[in-house]
Amino acid sequence: MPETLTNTEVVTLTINGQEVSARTDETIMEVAEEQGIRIPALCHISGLSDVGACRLCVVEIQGSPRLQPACVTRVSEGMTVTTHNDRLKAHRRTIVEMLFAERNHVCSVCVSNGHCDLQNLAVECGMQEVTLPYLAPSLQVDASHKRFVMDPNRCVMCTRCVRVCDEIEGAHTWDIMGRGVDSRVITDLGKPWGESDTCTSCGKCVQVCPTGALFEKGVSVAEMTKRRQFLPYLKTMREVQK
Amino acid sequence: MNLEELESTAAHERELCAGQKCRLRVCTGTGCASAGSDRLTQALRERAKERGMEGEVTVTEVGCLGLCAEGPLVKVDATDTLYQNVAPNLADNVLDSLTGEAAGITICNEKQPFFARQNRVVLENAGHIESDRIESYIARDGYRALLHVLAEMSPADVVAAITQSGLRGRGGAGYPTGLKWSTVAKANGPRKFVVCNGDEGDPGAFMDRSVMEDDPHRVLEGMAIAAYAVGASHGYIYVRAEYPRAIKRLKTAISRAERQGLLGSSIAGTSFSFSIDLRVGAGAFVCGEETALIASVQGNRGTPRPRPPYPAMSGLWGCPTLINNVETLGSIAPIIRCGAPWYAEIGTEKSHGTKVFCLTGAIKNTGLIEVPMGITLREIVFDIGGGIPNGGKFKAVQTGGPSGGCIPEQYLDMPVDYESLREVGSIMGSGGMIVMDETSCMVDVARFFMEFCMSESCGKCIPCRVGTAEMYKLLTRIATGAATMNDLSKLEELCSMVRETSLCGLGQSAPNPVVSTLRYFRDEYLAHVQERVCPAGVCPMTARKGVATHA
Amino acid sequence: MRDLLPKTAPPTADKRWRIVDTAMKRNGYAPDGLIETLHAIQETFGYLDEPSMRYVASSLRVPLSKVYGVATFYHHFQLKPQGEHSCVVCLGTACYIKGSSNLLEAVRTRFGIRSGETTPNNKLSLLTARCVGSCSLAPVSVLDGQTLPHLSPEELVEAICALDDTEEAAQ
Amino acid sequence: MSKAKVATIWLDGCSGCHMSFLDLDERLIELSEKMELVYSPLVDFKEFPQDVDVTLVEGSVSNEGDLHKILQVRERTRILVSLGDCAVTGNVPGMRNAIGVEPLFTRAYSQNVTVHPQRPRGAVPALLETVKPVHQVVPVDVIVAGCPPSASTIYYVVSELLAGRMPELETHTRFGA
Repeated sequence: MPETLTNTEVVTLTINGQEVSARTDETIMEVAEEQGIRIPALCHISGLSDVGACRLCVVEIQGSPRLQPACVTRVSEGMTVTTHNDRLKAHRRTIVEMLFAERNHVCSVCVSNGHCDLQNLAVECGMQEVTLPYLAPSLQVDASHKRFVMDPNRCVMCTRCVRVCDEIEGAHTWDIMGRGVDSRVITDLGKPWGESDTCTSCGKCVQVCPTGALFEKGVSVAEMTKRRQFLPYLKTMREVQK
Repeated sequence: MNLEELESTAAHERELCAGQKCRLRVCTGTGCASAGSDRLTQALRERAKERGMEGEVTVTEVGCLGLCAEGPLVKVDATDTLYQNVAPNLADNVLDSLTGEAAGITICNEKQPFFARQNRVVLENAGHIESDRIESYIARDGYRALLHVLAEMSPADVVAAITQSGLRGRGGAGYPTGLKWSTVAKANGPRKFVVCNGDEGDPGAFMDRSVMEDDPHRVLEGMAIAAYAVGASHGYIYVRAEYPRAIKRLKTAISRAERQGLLGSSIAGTSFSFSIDLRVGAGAFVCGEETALIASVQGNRGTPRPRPPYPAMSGLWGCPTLINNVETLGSIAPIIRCGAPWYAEIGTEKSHGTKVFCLTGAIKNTGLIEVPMGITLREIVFDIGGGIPNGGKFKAVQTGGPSGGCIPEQYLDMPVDYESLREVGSIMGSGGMIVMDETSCMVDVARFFMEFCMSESCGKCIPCRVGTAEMYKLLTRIATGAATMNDLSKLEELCSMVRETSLCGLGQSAPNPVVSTLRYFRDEYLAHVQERVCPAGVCPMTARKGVATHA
Repeated sequence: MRDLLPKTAPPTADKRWRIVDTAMKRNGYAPDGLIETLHAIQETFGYLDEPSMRYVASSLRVPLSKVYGVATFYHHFQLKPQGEHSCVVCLGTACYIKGSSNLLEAVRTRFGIRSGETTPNNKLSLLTARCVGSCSLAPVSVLDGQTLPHLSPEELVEAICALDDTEEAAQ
Repeated sequence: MSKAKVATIWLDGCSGCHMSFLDLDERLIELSEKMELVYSPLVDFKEFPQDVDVTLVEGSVSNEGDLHKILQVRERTRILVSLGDCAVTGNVPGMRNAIGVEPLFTRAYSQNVTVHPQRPRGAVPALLETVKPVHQVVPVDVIVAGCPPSASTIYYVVSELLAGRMPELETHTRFGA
């Protein structure tokens, strides 16, 4: 979003039947959070830019024919938002299901088992079984980096790693290659991570990764926990500087 | 160039044409070019020279004459005759016909409905002008609208005229053009841009290609008028790399127009300046989506972003940006020249003007047609198109490409306009119209489009990235006889889910071909699933019998 | 400002790099000229290899991963050298319903290559297009830039064989 | 009141779910007052009986034998329970799906074998092209995720079913843990 939205005003809107006031530079997601309403999300992580890609946070806005992602939609006067109902629940459930069908997620042998955003989302969205055909792509684990491992089988293409590397670390080692269901996260020219000229080994990508796709070497099943404290800290610091 | 100079150029060019004793116009549109019209032109010139007719006969290469099915086409102005199927070895026969009887070549009946039922506005110059010569365009009132606008109209007048004409976006969704222009005109920004979307990616459609190749100046003029109306000083034309000839001709056209002072700084001596850059796409259908197009013009991966903010408020480099497709911009000059009321007269109550369609598939007269909105599908298919060849039976007509749907026989008498098409589950789209007979299997057609959407999905949002792949997998099960009724209901579930949750238009409309075929040809799906039979005999039905797959 | 930064030298002494440099210069060495520059490289050298992508990245000051991301996003860009001859089979709707998949199959049977592949002797590359805009001539293929209309599988194979030496490609 | 007929079967899995079932310990005695175990790898019955009320299925459908079994079991069971991640998702056995049967055989029986490399034939059921969760082969009534599901989860599921209620597990179980 351009920084031209400086004239913020306070507006009143309705979320799930409850009237709340908020500033026009806030997103539906932020306002809902303040109200203690949790909207499921995957690509959204506080402290990084939002891309509105995972579609888990889509909400109904009265008068709008389309569902809108709560993470990038700003509030406006008189808006009436529904964040949870049967239709949204069904959609969210299918989205999580799609992720499980897309790659080879085997929770029981995953380093992030028990500490995984995707696993938690499955519980939160009531996704108990995958009814869609598994796509079962053949994907190679990249363990060439001296400290970290990248397992594309667990990747959900949320691009958190790409954004943290670009926006916070400033290295832009990660990006996306290919397109559609064949797209993958890559480092530099799609070469093994360990050969990267640009990676600073800062590990931020590993910490923001929602699943066991990026993890530290030496951890075993269920041992990888992510430390994300630095993101809210950086976000606050930036706001102070502004 | 001011109006006076423009008129003198036009007069000079018309004189030049009138001075030519015998003008042969050879169609070099895609269809005819592939059928050998380039070699025909060469042969005509060589033979004319050898026969000493050099001074009398002028062979000019022009854009699409329309009836691609019968190419190469040659129009002889002196005798007002159109010849069809003129193979290069028939050059002598054409030259013979100038002095005597036409023997050995077939005259194309220009009174037939294919020509008579059309109403050419955007394509008015195709087949008449030489696209590489700006004079040729000027002689047919080219750039007159631009100079008129600059001299007589305020930007607000122009927006008002376009609004009054009722023109709607010809790229697909049919958003009112005047409304879009006025939004950009009102938007605040340090700079504004006009972008011409020439990323015609629908498989089975080549209207924009034809306009860009045959009449490139029309697009430039439309862009300049748009820029004046919204207050932009720079524009981009985004053309797909698959159209090398369009790229070449647009490049030539831009430099010619700049040299004549019809583009660049201080156009026609006014304070209005407008320059155009060409950007070549690189093979991504999704770049037809506005925000993806913007990303691509800026040198990025062509992935869309959520809207709002709309490009009209925040587009290229965050500036207000007007994006219109080729055909929309191609309609601007005639609207200004002939007046908005004239244009608004054509068509139906909500869909005004004409629409170019690319008529292909199981139909006799394949080719490019321009018809008034509101014409019925039956008129297009059976009168203009000449019906199904080889005694075949009409089954469906597919409009709107991968975002559209298949329309069955029962709706043939429906008027072709934005609303009616939407009502029956299809869309106008960019104008592809593919006729299918009984030899086409609707499951196979749906699977074809899903494969297209799957491989053209950018991969950013989950519903489109995974949903298209899953739907394709389910359709493949159906097409190979491996599906259960469960798969069919799963497919329907996915259709509505992907439609409702996808980020951009590609995903939101990807289920359309499946939904429309399920709606009108459900029995074909059932035959595949329950009886393991493909009624049209297209699908392979290779699955192992007796293996139960429940989900 | 950009002009003050040190310029990177082209990967090789090949004079043709000037064409690429011109393309970058035309866009003022701005990062948004990336796609145009990649076009220039592909037109000049036939495909995009690693040294050329590195060169573009450092000249335009675009991250390496972004260059690779863009190069692989667009189907037009090739990261491997192409064969001497190219055969593009159109898979547009009009071509598809008139049997263009049989054309692909015929080329695969005869020359042993699938879409995106090149014969081991580098004679022939097989590609597919989403629509070459010649729908009225369906099914079509583009052989070395020439559009062949109303093709049967046999005619296509014959046309390919008629190109010099591709016969060996089948062996 | 007659006891409910309960069966358990073991398809492609590690038997961990059955171990977890045994972890019910003394609660098994309590359950056995309401149910009779009519077929299970834990007891010695050869033929899967008709009219079973509840069958707990461990493991995924991996080979022709599994396929044959699950079709028969479904036919003879009123309430079919997918027990554990292998049955629910394919889990570890499903990891071969990304590889394909042929390369898998080559790796397992040729490349990794130094003495007398040979393919198994005949004696064991042929592998299916892909490993499938049970519900992708036959309809399943209750899904119990977990690797393995805890003893108390199994206790809850079985006792609810014996009481004539459908267990509500939506937010109680998860894959993996």
